[in-house]
Amino acid sequence: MGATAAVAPYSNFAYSDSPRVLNYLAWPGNADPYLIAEFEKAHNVKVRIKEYVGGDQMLALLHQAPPGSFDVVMADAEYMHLLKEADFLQKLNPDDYPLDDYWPEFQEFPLHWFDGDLYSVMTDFGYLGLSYNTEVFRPEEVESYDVMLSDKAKGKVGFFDFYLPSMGCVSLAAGNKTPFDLSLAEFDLLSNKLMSLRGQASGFYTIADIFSSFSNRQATLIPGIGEWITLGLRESGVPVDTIIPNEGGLQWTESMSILKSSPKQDLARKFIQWTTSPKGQALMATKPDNKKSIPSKAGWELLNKTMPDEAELLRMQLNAPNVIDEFRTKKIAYRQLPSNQSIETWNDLWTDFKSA
Amino acid sequence: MNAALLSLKNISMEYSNFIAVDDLNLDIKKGEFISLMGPSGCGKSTTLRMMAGLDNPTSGALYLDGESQLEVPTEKRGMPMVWQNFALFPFLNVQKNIEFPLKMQGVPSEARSKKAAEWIERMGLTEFAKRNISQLSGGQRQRVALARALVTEPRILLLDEPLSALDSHLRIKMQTELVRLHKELGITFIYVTHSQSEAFTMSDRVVIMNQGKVQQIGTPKQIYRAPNNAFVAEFIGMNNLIPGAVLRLEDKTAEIRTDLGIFKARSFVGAQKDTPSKLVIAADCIHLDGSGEQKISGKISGEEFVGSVITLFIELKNGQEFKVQKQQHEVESLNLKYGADLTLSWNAENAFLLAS
Amino acid sequence: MNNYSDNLVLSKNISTKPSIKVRKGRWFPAALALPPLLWQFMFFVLPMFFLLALTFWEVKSYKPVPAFVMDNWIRILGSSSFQKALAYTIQMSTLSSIITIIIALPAACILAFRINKKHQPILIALLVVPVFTSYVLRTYAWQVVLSPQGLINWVFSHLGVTSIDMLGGAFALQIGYLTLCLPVVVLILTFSLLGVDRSQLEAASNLGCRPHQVFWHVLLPSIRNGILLAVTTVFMLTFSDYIAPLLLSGSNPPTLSILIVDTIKSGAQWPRAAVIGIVMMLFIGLVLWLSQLLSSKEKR
Amino acid sequence: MQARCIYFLERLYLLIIFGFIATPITMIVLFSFNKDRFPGFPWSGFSLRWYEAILNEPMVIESAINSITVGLSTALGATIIGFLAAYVDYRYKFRGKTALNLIVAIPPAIPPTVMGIALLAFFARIGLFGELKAIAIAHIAIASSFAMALISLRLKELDTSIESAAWNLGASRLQGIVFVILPHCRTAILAAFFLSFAVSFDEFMIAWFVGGLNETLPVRILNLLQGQVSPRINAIGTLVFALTFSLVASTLWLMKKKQPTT
Repeated sequence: MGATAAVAPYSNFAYSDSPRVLNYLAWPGNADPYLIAEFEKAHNVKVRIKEYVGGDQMLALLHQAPPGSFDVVMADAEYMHLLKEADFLQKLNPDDYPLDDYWPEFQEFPLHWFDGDLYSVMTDFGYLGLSYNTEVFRPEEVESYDVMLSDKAKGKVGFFDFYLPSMGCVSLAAGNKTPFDLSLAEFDLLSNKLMSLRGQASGFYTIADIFSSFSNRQATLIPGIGEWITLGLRESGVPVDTIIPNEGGLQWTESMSILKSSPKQDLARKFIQWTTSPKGQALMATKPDNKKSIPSKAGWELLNKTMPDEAELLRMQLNAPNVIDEFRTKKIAYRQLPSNQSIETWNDLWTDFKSA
Repeated sequence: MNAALLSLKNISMEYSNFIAVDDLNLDIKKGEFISLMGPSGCGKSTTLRMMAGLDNPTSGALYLDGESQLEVPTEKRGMPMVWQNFALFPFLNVQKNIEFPLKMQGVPSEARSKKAAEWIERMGLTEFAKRNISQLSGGQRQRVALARALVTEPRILLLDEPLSALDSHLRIKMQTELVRLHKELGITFIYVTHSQSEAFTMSDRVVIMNQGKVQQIGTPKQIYRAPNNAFVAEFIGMNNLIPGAVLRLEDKTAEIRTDLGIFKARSFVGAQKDTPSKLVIAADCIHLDGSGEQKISGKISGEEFVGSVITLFIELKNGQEFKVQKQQHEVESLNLKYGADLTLSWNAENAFLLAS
Repeated sequence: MNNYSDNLVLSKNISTKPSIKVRKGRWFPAALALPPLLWQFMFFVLPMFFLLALTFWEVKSYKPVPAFVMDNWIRILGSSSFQKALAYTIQMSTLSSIITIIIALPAACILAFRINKKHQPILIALLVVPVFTSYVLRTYAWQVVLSPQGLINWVFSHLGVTSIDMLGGAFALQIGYLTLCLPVVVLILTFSLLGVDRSQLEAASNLGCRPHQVFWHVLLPSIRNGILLAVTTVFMLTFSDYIAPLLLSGSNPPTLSILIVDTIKSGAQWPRAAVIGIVMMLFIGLVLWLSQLLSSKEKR
Repeated sequence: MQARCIYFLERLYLLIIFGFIATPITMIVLFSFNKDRFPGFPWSGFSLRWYEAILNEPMVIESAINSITVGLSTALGATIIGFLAAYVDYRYKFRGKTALNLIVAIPPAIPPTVMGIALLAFFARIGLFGELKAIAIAHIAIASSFAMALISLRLKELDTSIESAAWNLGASRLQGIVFVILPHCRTAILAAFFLSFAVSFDEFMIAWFVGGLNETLPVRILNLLQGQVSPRINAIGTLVFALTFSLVASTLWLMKKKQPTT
């Protein structure tokens, strides 16, 4: 076969069931060499990522792939209970992970425990609010989500094409205090609010498109995203910022779990240990195009010691107002799955909104 | 079983909508030069292809030396063919073309090139041995095609209108060469042509075909002087036919009544009184000096020169056209003019009757 | 009568005549035909039937499971987002077919008739190359040109013209579709123009046709099949395209391809996506059938 | 004067058309050497950092190798399938021939999204999902159509009597193919090989659906485009353009090279 010549170098990369490969299901960019090079070198393994956008896609991938295809999954905390329900997750031993290094608020994160057993470890978190172009809007203009309906925002409101954060923020904007726990009437409020925004929309974007549409001013206002996008853009000189409007914001958290079917439990554990170690956490926080807040206090300390500039930018300084203070004071709701309606109902509304 | 080398028994070739060859019987003797002749579509090429095994008859049998051939695939029949368009392999040079059949037989390369070299020399192609086919003239291609077919020293050579792609002077030259080759090799040549002159000058025997049926088999002289039927008489061209009815019938002579008058002729087997018939007079048996015993008059309507032979077209009183073939010098001396009245005459022994 | 091809067609006749044995070796053509037949059956025909079957399946815990329910058909055909996407996609594809032909036809005429024969192959090659260079990237690159801070608006700002929004929406989508189709269509039309017998055009002029009459009454009718091929190609390509709506119009509003992928992304609704897929294929089939109907049957 | 004006307008029109076609490619190449992370005007300076970056990105390199593996397998498979289909079509008549021609010719007309879903669902059932093999198999089913078209075109130029002559001179059916048909079609076969490779190398939708963890280069590009903004994409793009350009150019050159005809 003519292909054999090409297969030879390919074998260096090994197949997915090779013990030297860790199969990792995560949001895009989480296998950036910046994050994993050291781990790969230390354990002489290769981390191979399958990227997904949105928790539903992640669920579908897990359900459809043959068991053993993935070793570690990184997902938003609210999806963990769906994974647990479907019996995908391996029970974890809390002693294996440096949870004591974490800020007290995150040591016993409720979405990770089921009947007193730990199934996931938080790796990073952030807030979702309203991101805006600072040359177009002044901070006082964007104190309420209502700015999205202003004339200035016409055709300039970008939407992250993932129903959960986007609809969560709109739900807050519609005045729902518990944005995901909605009565029928409250869901109607959300629906009406959403449809009223349709004419203002510039498009429905994947993550990269959010970066580019923000930087090329295709969109000047985007709800449902946060500093993890605007910080990186600001560093590159794009005039954008994120605010938590008066109606409130959302907190997202990302967590890692080991899949029950993984044949490489040991390696998977080591990978989570690396990611939650101070070094791993500091790297996680400072990744060039996706800045995140980290739950490990030890990580903060290391960050402040080694990269003080970054720590300031990320507002993760220990002796100054920081993101943990915001968590304590701001009206922040956890991002959750809809509790009274089915995911399908929300998804359908999102699809209707897009095509309206 | 007779001594025929190749024997066709009741061969038919039917397509869904017409019959290409209809119940054909033919015995070909060893070493003879036999031509299949007829108008296009008469089935002569199909017959040749069936001999070669390129087409399979729908019924009938084919014997070579008494052995049935129909189960033998074309490549095993050993009856190479010279094609109308030569069918030389354009991607091989002259020598490789000639070596091709030897290569198929598994002859080792040295023996192959030796054998090919002999034929290259014999055909006068020495300086072209390494040339591409596209660089050869028509005559050279013809010789390569012959060499390629003969290099395996077959017992039978099939030729499918091999001269029709050449211009006229080359055609006559090649005719001589073919006859010489046939004499030298002493093998059987089966030659398909629509050209009467080719068939009649080269062949020992000629087979006239029409609409899939054999019309006549015989030596050129037999066919020329005694056509079996009106089709043959008309097809071989230089005959004049006058339709009429048999008036009187004797042992050796007969009389026919036509609208041009009553004529005497040789009688024919199976003729009956008062039946429709045709009087046939060969064009070169007609005198212009009135010396023949049978006479008819007409006007000169046209003339045609081929070499030293001239054909005059004479319009008779009833509008029918008569052909008269003469040597040029004979005609010149008569000082003829278009439209001039002329008396044609012939002797009764040169006229004969054919059933309509 | 010169049936040069092998006589498989006659095998039926042969078998009815007991006196003749069929020549051995008929396994050979079968052996040749079998690999393409089997491969395309296994990996094209069968999956397509499977797709049809899939439309009747159910999704349970993000996984399609065999069933026989009409629910997917009812849900999709009745959903307003599907109807809107279908209408929008048809509208955009039709528009694109018209725009592409109008832009490509003059270019093809110039290429076929007005260009030095020496330069012709080079220009044609320049059209072929982009057809096979990453369409995803070529589409993505238009962002850089069309965005509010892109090339065009940058030039505008130097000319003192206020910037205009070009990205997002139908204009950008049509630019993307043109990127996809223009080279192909110019190629198709150029080749069909090159196939027109020049003496026909000369005869028309000779008989008193003015140039525009030659164009309308002789040239256009003689490349009718080429134009039909071009139109169906554009329709097919744009109707199925996922990239231009994703990268250039921000899925605003979604086309059928976007809808299919969304349907799978949200809740792994494979059966419903399959329904959309079947509908898409029906439409493409319809367009192919129509063009077959309209094409002139006479052979050149 | 008027003629010159028309001449000028024609050239201008062609220039605009070719300019339109060349614009995206130019942009990609231009910005692959740009210093800045976000593409914008004016250009911010020359840099090779994005090329260095992709050399250090194992997923890009791996996906490129995957693409080449899949591409070569596709090229080989599609050329064989396409050749056989073209030859059978050229040489034989039989019932069901139209059906065979159709199932080879149609796949490229099916929307890739739909084809992707159908194949994914099907492959998952027969246990082929998520393998490089699956991508190659699907690509062969599509690229055979192009391979068959190219080879058929060339076969049409071959006088049918040439192969008959070979049989008549003692060549078996197989020898006829090996010694007559293949030499006659060699450039078309090579062109079909390159073309199939190019088709596979540029296909992303089906590869995305059926590849699972195995990404080909276009899938990686699509994922990069959806996940991050990085001029690495431009650098990858420039390299991909260079490769496909040389592939297509050599195919065209091969097709153009005059072959002896009868």
